[in-house]
Amino acid sequence: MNETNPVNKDATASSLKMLQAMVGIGIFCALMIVLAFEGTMPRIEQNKAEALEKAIFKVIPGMETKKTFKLGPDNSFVPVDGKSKADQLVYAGYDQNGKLVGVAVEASGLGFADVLRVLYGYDPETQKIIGFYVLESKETPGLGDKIEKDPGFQSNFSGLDVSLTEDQSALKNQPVTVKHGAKENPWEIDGITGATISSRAVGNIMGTSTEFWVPLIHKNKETFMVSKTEQ
Amino acid sequence: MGNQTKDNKGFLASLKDSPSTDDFIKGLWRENPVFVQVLGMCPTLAVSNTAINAFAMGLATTFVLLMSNMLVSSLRNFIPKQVRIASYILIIASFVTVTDYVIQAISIDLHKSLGAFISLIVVNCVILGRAEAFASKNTVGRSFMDGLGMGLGFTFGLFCLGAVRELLGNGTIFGFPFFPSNFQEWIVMILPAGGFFTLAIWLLVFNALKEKRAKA
Amino acid sequence: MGLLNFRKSTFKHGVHPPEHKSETNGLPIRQFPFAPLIILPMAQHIGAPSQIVVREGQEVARGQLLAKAGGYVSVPLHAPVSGTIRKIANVPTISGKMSPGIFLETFPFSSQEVLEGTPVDLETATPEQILQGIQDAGIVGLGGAAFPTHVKLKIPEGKSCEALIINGIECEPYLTTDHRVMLEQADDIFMGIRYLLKATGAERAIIGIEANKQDAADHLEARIPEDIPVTVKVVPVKYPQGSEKMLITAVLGREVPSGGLPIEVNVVVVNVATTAEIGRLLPHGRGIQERVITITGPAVKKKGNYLIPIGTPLRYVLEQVGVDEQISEVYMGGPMMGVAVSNLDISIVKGASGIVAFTEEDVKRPQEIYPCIKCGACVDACPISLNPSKLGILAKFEAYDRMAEDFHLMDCFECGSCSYVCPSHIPLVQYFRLAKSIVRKRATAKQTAEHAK
Amino acid sequence: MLNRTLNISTSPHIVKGISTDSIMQNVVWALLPVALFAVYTFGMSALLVLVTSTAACVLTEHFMCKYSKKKSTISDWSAVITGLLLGLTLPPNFPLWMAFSGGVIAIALGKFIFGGLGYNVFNPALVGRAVLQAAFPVAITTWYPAFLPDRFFSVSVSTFTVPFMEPAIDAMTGATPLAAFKFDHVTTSTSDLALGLISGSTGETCALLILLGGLYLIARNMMNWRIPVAVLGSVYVLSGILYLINPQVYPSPLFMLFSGGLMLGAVFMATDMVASPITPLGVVVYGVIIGLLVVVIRIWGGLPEGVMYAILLANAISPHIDNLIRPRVYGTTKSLKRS
Amino acid sequence: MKSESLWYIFINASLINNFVLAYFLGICPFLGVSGKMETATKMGGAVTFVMIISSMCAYGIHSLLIAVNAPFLQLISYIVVIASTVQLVEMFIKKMSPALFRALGIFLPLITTNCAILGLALFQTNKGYGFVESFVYALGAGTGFTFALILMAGLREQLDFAEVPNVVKGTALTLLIAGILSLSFMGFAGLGS
Ligand SMILES: Cc1cc2nc3c(=O)[nH]c(=O)nc-3n(C[C@H](O)[C@H](O)[C@H](O)COP(=O)(O)O)c2cc1C
Ligand SMILES: Cc1cc2nc3c(=O)[nH]c(=O)nc-3n(C[C@H](O)[C@H](O)[C@H](O)COP(=O)(O)O)c2cc1C
Ligand SMILES: Cc1cc2nc3c(=O)[nH]c(=O)nc-3n(C[C@H](O)[C@H](O)[C@H](O)COP(=O)(O)O)c2cc1C
Ligand SMILES: Cc1cc2nc3c(=O)[nH]c(=O)nc-3n(C[C@H](O)[C@H](O)[C@H](O)CO)c2cc1C
Ligand code: SF4
Ligand code: SF4
Ligand code: SF4
Ligand code: SF4
Ligand code: FES
Repeated sequence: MNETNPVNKDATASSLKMLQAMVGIGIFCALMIVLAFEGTMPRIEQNKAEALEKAIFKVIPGMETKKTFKLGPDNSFVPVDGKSKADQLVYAGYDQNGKLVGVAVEASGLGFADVLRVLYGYDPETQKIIGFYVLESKETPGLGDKIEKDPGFQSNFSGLDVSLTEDQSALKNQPVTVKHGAKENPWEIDGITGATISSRAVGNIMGTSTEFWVPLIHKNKETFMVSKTEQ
Repeated sequence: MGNQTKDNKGFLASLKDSPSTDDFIKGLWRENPVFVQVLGMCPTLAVSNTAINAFAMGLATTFVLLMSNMLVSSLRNFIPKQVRIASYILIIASFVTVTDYVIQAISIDLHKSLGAFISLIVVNCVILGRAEAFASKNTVGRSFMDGLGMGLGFTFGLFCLGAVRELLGNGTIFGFPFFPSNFQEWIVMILPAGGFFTLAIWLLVFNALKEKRAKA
Repeated sequence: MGLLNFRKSTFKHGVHPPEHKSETNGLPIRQFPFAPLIILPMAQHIGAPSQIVVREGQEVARGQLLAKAGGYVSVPLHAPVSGTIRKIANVPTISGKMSPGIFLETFPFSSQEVLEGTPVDLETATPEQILQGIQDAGIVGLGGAAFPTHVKLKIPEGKSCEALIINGIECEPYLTTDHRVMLEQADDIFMGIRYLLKATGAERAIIGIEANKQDAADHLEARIPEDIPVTVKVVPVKYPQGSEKMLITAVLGREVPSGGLPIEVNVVVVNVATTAEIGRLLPHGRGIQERVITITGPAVKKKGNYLIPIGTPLRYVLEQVGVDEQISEVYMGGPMMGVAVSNLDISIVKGASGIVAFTEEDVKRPQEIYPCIKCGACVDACPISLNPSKLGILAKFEAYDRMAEDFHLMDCFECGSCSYVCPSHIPLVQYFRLAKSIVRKRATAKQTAEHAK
Repeated sequence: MLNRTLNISTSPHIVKGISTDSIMQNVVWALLPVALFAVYTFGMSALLVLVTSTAACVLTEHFMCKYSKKKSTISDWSAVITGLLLGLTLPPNFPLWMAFSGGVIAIALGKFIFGGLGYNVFNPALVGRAVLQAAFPVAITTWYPAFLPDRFFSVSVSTFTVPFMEPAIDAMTGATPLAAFKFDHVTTSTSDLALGLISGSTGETCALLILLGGLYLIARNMMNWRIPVAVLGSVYVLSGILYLINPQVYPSPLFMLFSGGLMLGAVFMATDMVASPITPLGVVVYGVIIGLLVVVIRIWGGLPEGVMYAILLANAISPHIDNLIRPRVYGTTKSLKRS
Repeated sequence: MKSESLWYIFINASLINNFVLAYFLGICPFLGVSGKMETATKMGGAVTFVMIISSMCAYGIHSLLIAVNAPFLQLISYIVVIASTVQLVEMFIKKMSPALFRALGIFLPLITTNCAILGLALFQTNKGYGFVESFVYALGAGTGFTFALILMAGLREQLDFAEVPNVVKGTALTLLIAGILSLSFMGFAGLGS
């Protein structure tokens, strides 16, 4: 930015001095960063874990402990310790007796403004969605963000029907959002007036995601049940 | 670039230099980075949708500004001219990284709502600008006062925006309801357009005041 | 209207002001009385003023040379009446400037016979001799510009003239001068064309006439002599078709290049009245003494087409025809291009094709000027396809150089169509005249500065 | 008698009869039938919205001029048009304080900051509506049913909302044809649309009256016919192509033409000459851009309606259209490019 | 679950979440060089160009940092690598095409520490985009930036000749127009969903 500055006395500084300065500053900065990183990391990890825990707890009411699974290549689930980002993960939640209360699944899709990321809990026992939480959304505050805040809308997800067909390969009815006040069937989501687009987007995300995951989880119900809990 | 004169003054002054209140005061008002210099606009607008975000962002920036100003000024005789910008960026980036981690350690939620804008403090022209225009030529004490003044001035500017936007756009201030419960929020204010409008209107107010004073 | 004219050739854009021609177009040309005092400014044409060759107190006969040409781009002036030179002094002109001039007192009971000069023989004369004859006759463009005709007719080295266009358009509202000339002076016109063809070497002549003068077109068409290649072309009515650029486009479909003259597309344009004058004067070697002028407008009582001696004071003219008490504006020329007269002491000049007088009532010009609302009416009107709206805004902010560089200011030929249509009543062409003069001034200033280096 | 001092004008000495204020007045006349029908359809509430927005615009214009020590420009009638058009694009049950705010914003933000009449680069009425839509998205998409039996004697419960307070949600709401199509895939019959037997913004419902007003202005040479033709034509053609491809998914072109704010927008708002290009070809390009954006936003966008956004975006593009599309100047070989 | 097509990434970065009008990134150049069409176009081109280069660098660095498990170096290495790459590219262009250099030249150094560039790198990392996605994202962001800049320049050039009241003239006017443009761009919301 300042090429135009007149060269002044220290312009004659030797390359050695420049190198010294850069290396010196570099080392100092590196030290500082590493220190800060090491110092804060445990706390940050804990914060993140808590946040995830909190979210999973929101979608699987009654959960005490959880265990992370990843979808293997042969459509079966294997327990993991939950580090790798690339894997498709689900979280099984258990009550204090170690009984499976639900499986939390992450899903995403396009909302009104940008990508919506949500987490929902599925109970293989009752074949219902038992909880819903918005992880990330840029929907309009006061309008589209009612999908996270509106209790009426949230209540759609305590017992949304996702039961399977006889042969257990597909959903009987995909969840779908309908106009506010027009909900008639247990698999329908009652929309929000003034935020039709966001609530429809949630419906779409839920529909697509459950269509994929619910038959899989249901099939592997046993895997989740027999698993010993984490921690 | 006017630097030359400043440089000389700074050099002379630095002999008998002591931190002065003016170094501090000027950033708050006369040379306010937001309203007068109109610098660092991106973070100003992006995180000013609520007062708390604005405040947090302001403090984070102030911290980085303060630290980098001090470090730069204490190393000012050690850094050769040719590599000064590179070193400043390095220094600023390090402090920003540190700040980023500290905020994450304090609250993940706050970090989430400030988003990538914490990292973007690196390119905030105010910081590099102060390092270049002030800290590199003045004592640690004066640079501290300058950094503090500019930082708080920046925070004040952000807060002015954030408070208006939150108040009108959400009916709250620092998250606490301010209006009766059936107040109709002006949602546009928390949308990006509202950021542009609010800053423009603050600038209008300043312009009008200036014009009035010029006439009087 | 637009649909009907679809196939007829004309130029792009233009406007249709109310014509008001019926009030005078049926009235034959009548001789106007001689004023007791004739005032003749020397600067009544474009170019150098004529140089006076008579003395105060001298008696002159009608048609006698009073002043000789002041250079190549200049013409002589002949006595419009027999009389005595009263005074040689400065006289006012329409531009407001003073010009050297002659006060000529008319002999009250003279027969006003015209002196004969040396005829220019059509058969034997060379083109140069014809041009000289035209200059000697004091002929300038009677279409309004008053540019010395012999200069225009001189074909530059390396160029050739293919077509001669005789301008019988008369697109200005109210004026019927050319209309009457075509109806009453057909023989003179054809004689003039003979001279012009010979002088320019043109292969053919085309008489362009607007459709509202169909009678004149028919009249001329029926009388075209066998021996000359003349055609009559009737074009739709539209202002400013009479301007030479537009007329050339309307008649031949050619466009005169920006900044160029008609000869670049091998054409020369001469007004019908000028042509008739050439045809009438040259065979007798006479000089021009009078011209046909339409005197009309709502404030005029005895409207008509009159043959008026050059130099007749305007005040005398108006007194003779009688005007309304409430007269408030008088134009020399038509209401679209004519110049408003501030002082009735000026006199009729060769370039005056009409006198139009309005009362306050008739003017009713709106006072309020609104900002440009970008309605585009001016864009649709401008025959040069400029953007008067943009030019007007730039002029308002005095960005004159930008007007010339980016928006073709210098191509504007000041027809006024844009001002005429503008609903916001922005004085567009007035702005442009000013802007053009400033741009020209700056250019010359720059040139002299460069020369000085 | 010839001693009167003569008035000196510069040529041309005559002008065509049309003047800017008379154009503006005539637009108001052309809008009146639309407004009257709106009052007939929606009753008292609609009347109040129209009066409020118009009053807000006129008052704002007056006081803004006063503040900047200029002569008041309300006599040019343009503020009346802005207010009337703003009112016509709002729902009939819109709270009056919001309509008033919209009028103030339209004039202050949409017109005054640019220098007043003739200088605004966006359509002021739509700037007002855009801010309202972003500020109060719920209120502006709460629709009132048409032809309520007691509409002339009672008003919607939200009309008289206390300023700055949230409106009560009306028990009776109607859905607009566009929303019905977008979300529930229900199409409304074209004749109902054309005659205005539907719910929607105050002034958008009767397409025929809007067209009539437009034809009147075109006949009086006060409106550029190319703009509505280009907008409506391009919408018709584009949606027609889509409809031919798949009539199950895409709405019919006639439905597209007659629904939502398209007719009002194309005839009265895209035609605001101040914020549109000036050359004949430029204006057609502008119209086609609007048409294209309307189709894209309605069919692939998140919102059911996009006329307002399409016009505002096209307004922003029009300086470029004027820059790029310039007629060839007489006697030059190519159209002049910017230096 | 992958839900973003390349097309959506492009539309999202350019129109729906335009960097300037929705994310407030690159406001300084937006305010600074939008006064004249000519500079605006060049600046837009230069920003797009730098965005694409930076985005590709950032992708590489990110992969590397993951591999060596040093996430804390992300910010520093982004800014240093982007700045030096742009410098290298600048020298390269200077050698290869002086004409292009003259067109972009003065803008490149200004852009290097511009927040839109760094923001792009950070966002693409946060969103976990792959190489091709990053490229399209950068292209979209650059196109959107250029589009906004050009629109603004056209409007401002026109308003140079308008009777803008004195108090409004300058930055305030530009910001108000930006606000209206931002509102107009909201029409693109939900496009492609
Ligand atoms: C500024 C603004 C923000 C909006 N934000 C959202 C949003 O976040 N979510 C949404 O579904 N619709 C949003 N909308 C769209 C409208 O509210 C849309 O008309 C509404 O979704 C239609 O729903 P309705 O038929 O229930 O009125 C927004 C509109 C505007 C103008
Ligand atoms: C706007 C405009 C309108 C004109 N209209 C006429 C006209 O109607 N008749 C005419 O003879 N000359 C008209 N002229 C002048 C012609 O361009 C041209 O100078 C004239 O026809 C040449 O003939 P002259 O030199 O014999 O007068 C007009 C010029 C301009 C600029
Ligand atoms: C000229 C005009 C332009 C409009 N532009 C828009 C627009 O851009 N977006 C919008 O949501 N509504 C707009 N409206 C209102 C719509 O017509 C209304 O929203 C439409 O009937 C669809 O309603 P919905 O958004 O509830 O589905 C406009 C109305 C008019 C008269
Ligand atoms: C055909 C026509 C359409 C108009 N449309 C609008 C409009 O949509 N919005 C508006 O605010 N003014 C409109 N006006 C009025 C006027 O042009 C407007 O107030 C200016 O934009 C203010 O500078 C219109 C005027 C005419 C003649
Ligand atoms: S403007 Fe006048 S002089 Fe020129 S052509 Fe028309 S009537 Fe004749
Ligand atoms: S006066 Fe000039 S700009 Fe106006 S219409 Fe005539 S040629 Fe065009
Ligand atoms: S006619 Fe007048 S108001 Fe219309 S565009 Fe031209 S200058 Fe502007
Ligand atoms: S870095 Fe450059 S563009 Fe950004 S604020 Fe500073 S001067 Fe403006
Ligand atoms: S460009 Fe973003 S802070 Fe300057």
